[in-house]
Amino acid sequence: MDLSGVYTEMIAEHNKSGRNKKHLVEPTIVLKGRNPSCGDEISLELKVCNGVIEDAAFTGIGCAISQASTSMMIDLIRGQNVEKAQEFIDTFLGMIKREITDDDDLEILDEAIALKNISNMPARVKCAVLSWHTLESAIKDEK
Amino acid sequence: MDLSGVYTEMIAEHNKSGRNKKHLVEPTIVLKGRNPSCGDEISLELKVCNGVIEDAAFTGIGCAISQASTSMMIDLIRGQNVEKAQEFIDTFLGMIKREITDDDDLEILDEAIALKNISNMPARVKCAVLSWHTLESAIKDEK
Amino acid sequence: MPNEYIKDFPILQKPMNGKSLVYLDNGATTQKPLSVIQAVDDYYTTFNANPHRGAYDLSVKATEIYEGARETVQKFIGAANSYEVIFTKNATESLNLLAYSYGMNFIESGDEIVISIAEHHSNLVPWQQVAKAKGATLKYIYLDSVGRITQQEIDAKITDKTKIVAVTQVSNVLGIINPIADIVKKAHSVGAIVIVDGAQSVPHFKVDVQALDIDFLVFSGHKMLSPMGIGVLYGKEALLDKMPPFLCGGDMIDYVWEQETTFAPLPAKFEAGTQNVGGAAGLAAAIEYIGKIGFDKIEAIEADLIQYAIPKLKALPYITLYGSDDLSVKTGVIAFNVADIHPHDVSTILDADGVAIRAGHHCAHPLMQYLGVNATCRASLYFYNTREDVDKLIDSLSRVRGVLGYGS
Amino acid sequence: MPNEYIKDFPILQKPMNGKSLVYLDNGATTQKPLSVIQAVDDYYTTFNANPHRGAYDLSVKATEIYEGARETVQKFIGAANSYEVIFTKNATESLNLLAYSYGMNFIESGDEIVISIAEHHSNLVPWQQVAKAKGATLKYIYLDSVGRITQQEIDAKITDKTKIVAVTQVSNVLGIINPIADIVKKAHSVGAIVIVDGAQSVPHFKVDVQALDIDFLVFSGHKMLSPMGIGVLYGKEALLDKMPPFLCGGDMIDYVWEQETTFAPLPAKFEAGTQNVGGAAGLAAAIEYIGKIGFDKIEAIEADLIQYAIPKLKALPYITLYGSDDLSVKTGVIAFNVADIHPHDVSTILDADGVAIRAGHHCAHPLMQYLGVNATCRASLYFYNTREDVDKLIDSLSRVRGVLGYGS
Ligand SMILES: Cc1ncc(COP(=O)(O)O)c(C=O)c1O
Ligand SMILES: Cc1ncc(COP(=O)(O)O)c(C=O)c1O
Repeated sequence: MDLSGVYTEMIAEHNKSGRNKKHLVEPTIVLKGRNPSCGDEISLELKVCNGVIEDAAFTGIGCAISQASTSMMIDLIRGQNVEKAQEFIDTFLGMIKREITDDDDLEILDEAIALKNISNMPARVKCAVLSWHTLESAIKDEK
Repeated sequence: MDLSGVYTEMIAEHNKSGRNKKHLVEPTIVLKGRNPSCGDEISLELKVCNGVIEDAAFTGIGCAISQASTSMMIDLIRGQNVEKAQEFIDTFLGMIKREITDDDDLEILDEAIALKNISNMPARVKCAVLSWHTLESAIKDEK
Repeated sequence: MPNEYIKDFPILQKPMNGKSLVYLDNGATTQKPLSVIQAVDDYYTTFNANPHRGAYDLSVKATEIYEGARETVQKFIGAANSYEVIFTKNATESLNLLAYSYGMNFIESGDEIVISIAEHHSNLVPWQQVAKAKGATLKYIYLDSVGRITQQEIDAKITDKTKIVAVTQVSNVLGIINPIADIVKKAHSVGAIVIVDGAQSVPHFKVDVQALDIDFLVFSGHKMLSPMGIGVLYGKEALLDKMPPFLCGGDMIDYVWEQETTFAPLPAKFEAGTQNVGGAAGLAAAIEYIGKIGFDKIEAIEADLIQYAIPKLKALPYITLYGSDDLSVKTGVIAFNVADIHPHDVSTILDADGVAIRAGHHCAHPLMQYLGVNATCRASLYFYNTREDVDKLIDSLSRVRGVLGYGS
Repeated sequence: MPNEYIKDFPILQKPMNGKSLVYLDNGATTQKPLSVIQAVDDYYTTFNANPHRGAYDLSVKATEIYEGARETVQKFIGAANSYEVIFTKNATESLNLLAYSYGMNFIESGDEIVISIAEHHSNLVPWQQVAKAKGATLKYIYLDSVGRITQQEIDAKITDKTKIVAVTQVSNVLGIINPIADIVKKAHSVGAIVIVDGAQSVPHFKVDVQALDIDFLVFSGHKMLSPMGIGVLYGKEALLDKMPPFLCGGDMIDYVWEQETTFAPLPAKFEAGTQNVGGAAGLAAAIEYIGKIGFDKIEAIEADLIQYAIPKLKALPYITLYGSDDLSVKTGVIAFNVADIHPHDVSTILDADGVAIRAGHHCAHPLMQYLGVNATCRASLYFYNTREDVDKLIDSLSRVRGVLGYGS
């Protein structure tokens, strides 16, 4: 295993910065995501108006991979409508499950492509997908 | 394993004859002996007067070894007092457990010495000792 | 007839009492091929770690082996989902899991539990206990004169009060194959669930849980080439989901607080503590080995052996056979007695010739009582047995009465 | 420092991620020496049969191996009688057996069950269930600031209402050795029985059940060199005798009728179904291997490694250690965290260097809550570890923060 392919600078940066780790002023949706086997817990906050995710943030604890994955996801979905967010989710989960492998198809994920190598680490896959599953549940009723 | 050392003529003879396999007219003690793992069951009948086993017999089902062992035991104890019967029991169980190995010490067992080789057959030891344990329980209160 | 599989079984190459081993106690446990022994060794020499618990490579490998084995079992029995396959230590534990978790929670006073008189104690005593604890009635399906379950008995015993029907697919004494499809049909029509004891069937022919529409299936690895200490409980998702956990402890929880616990989803919910990964690896290798031979072949070999053996046994006038010998309802398990000779003596005498059979009640007291016998001999075959093995059995049997001083 | 035992462990000879394996997850499961792997192989290639059930030679041999293993365990833990040793599949099953058979039958409403806050889920969730089912109270012994159980807590929590005290001898997170003798004294003075979870103690130092006067002891084979799928429950005869059976089925009965069953005496009463004879053979070989080294030696090696490791860990300013490092109450289990870095990341980063440690809650949620952490790292040693292993651990740890972009 090549560590530098996992803990890339971008992941380290997202994990450390805490840029998206905060409370929103008036979230319309707050949803907890849990990973019992790791003990990881995040709380995802969204402000959705007319099908558009105007803002997003999170709080909670977890490993660098889950924290970075959440932070990157928030960067991606901020300002997007829920249909687009679902497209991000499908693409991201497809990447981790190795169902989508073509770089062109992954391009929309932007920085989150950095998590591609997690698909080689079965023990850490759960960390990477936690926030994406949480988001999926959160926006289900908004579509 | 040498079969002829186990199923000796004497054992075959005792098993077949059924000489001691019957009911007594007026038994003073009737005790059941069971070997759950084999399904064997014997019912030992004794007529004990003033500490002497005047007569003995048995009924029940079991393999050749348990039937022969019971029949030989009955031949041995008939007419003996309970102390002597206990001596037979101790000697027989000692033989099967290989605690008594000297032929001179075993001599009192007479025909029952034929069961000595059973001590080499762990799966069949229970068959050989069933009636002896039953007898021991039966005469406990007579001593 | 040469048998191409014997070479795969180390133990069958070794002499027993100076003779080559004729192993005819496959109903009790089977021998293990080298590929199974090797799979377990490989696990311990290369991949051993506690699965599910570690983020390091070795633990991930152990998890892959363990979950891979679950998928192998899933495909083997045709389950819809791998998480419907729960690993246990043997069929007995699987049945007790059902008795404790399903029986003790969903059976009420006045309910009826139906089993057959041919059940192994492991599919009988647990239901006695449930019936007693819950004030339910334990009812028996009896057999016809040749050991079969008739439609009449099925209709008579399975009623509107029936909540559980627990029945063996193949009797471990008579080798008779029970009409599971008919039982399932009747049971489901009255809303009862069906538990199938596959201990003697799964190793010998294809059992497809979805095709049979059975609710639960149990079996033991050690009766189908794999090591001891691994067994299986299959259950339909909806049923397993509504059952409370059986064993509690590590790995079957989501969250634990001082006074409360939430439980993990399937299959973890039913797998407390460190599981037998080596055993699961062995079971997967056993299923692969069986798959390579194919059940068609296995059934053909066993059918050939029974067809060869039955007339030879019948030709010995002092032999009594129990149960039907109609090949359409019979596997390679043959129960018999030798006139005047107790089964234990038969077994000892055969052992001296290197022929291993079983003698006794075969963990089926009520069936013995029903048949009116104290014990029987049992020869049970598997695909590595040969006509030569049958010849040796017959040969040895023909000497038994002589050894004990009886004419033939 | 050269370690003469490594050569006996095939897996320690194989590279992991291109580096030689530094296995520091012995608290989860240990590796297996060749002699153990070989003992299991020998069983399956030479003696395999269903024990207790056959009158033929092979079955007798299997019985001897199985019952011989029981005697080996008896001597190993100083039990008075071999039938006080019950084989299970792991410590978790042993504890559940006690919860179902002892707890559910002898605990009444208003009774108290006392455990420690450091219990593994396997010695915690079953007692929660018993307390709930029976209307009893589950009370916790808390720890002092360095993880120890004090006499004061013992006296405060064990009262006249206490019926069961179930406590681990060594914490699987902190490695702290609990004062079992003091607990037994207090518990017996109020008429309570004591269940000792020896999963983390029995592999590492001599545990003598009679000397400690404990009522029950449980442990797992796989944490002490033997294969998975075999565990032990020791119990005092008088207590085991009055307990009803747990699992029901083959081999644990005397007689079975359609509606009644009588049960076999110890130990068969608690061993339903076909047991893991291969596993028992492996456990016996493991105990022999440990016996050859001797606990004096094992303790000395582990003490040397902790004494070597603790100062080195303390020298890293970003490491937090949990629990006392007083060697008189500590085994080779070290819980720690790296500042700013989640334990799972630590474990992944160490794994890249071939260093296997565990990260998470270690099946001890309530202890995590008590310590106020979400998870920890854990390095757990055994006698085949070396100072070099510790060096590699420290070395790898010193790189962790850098990998995630933190200064050291
Ligand atoms: C203290 C303690 N108790 C019980 C257990 C449970 O052991 P097993 O998983 O082998 O059943 C463990 C190990 O996981 C343990 O460390
Ligand atoms: C029909 C049947 N059911 C259940 C069992 C119990 O299997 P195990 O002893 O492996 O738990 C057996 C075998 O002994 C069996 O033949």
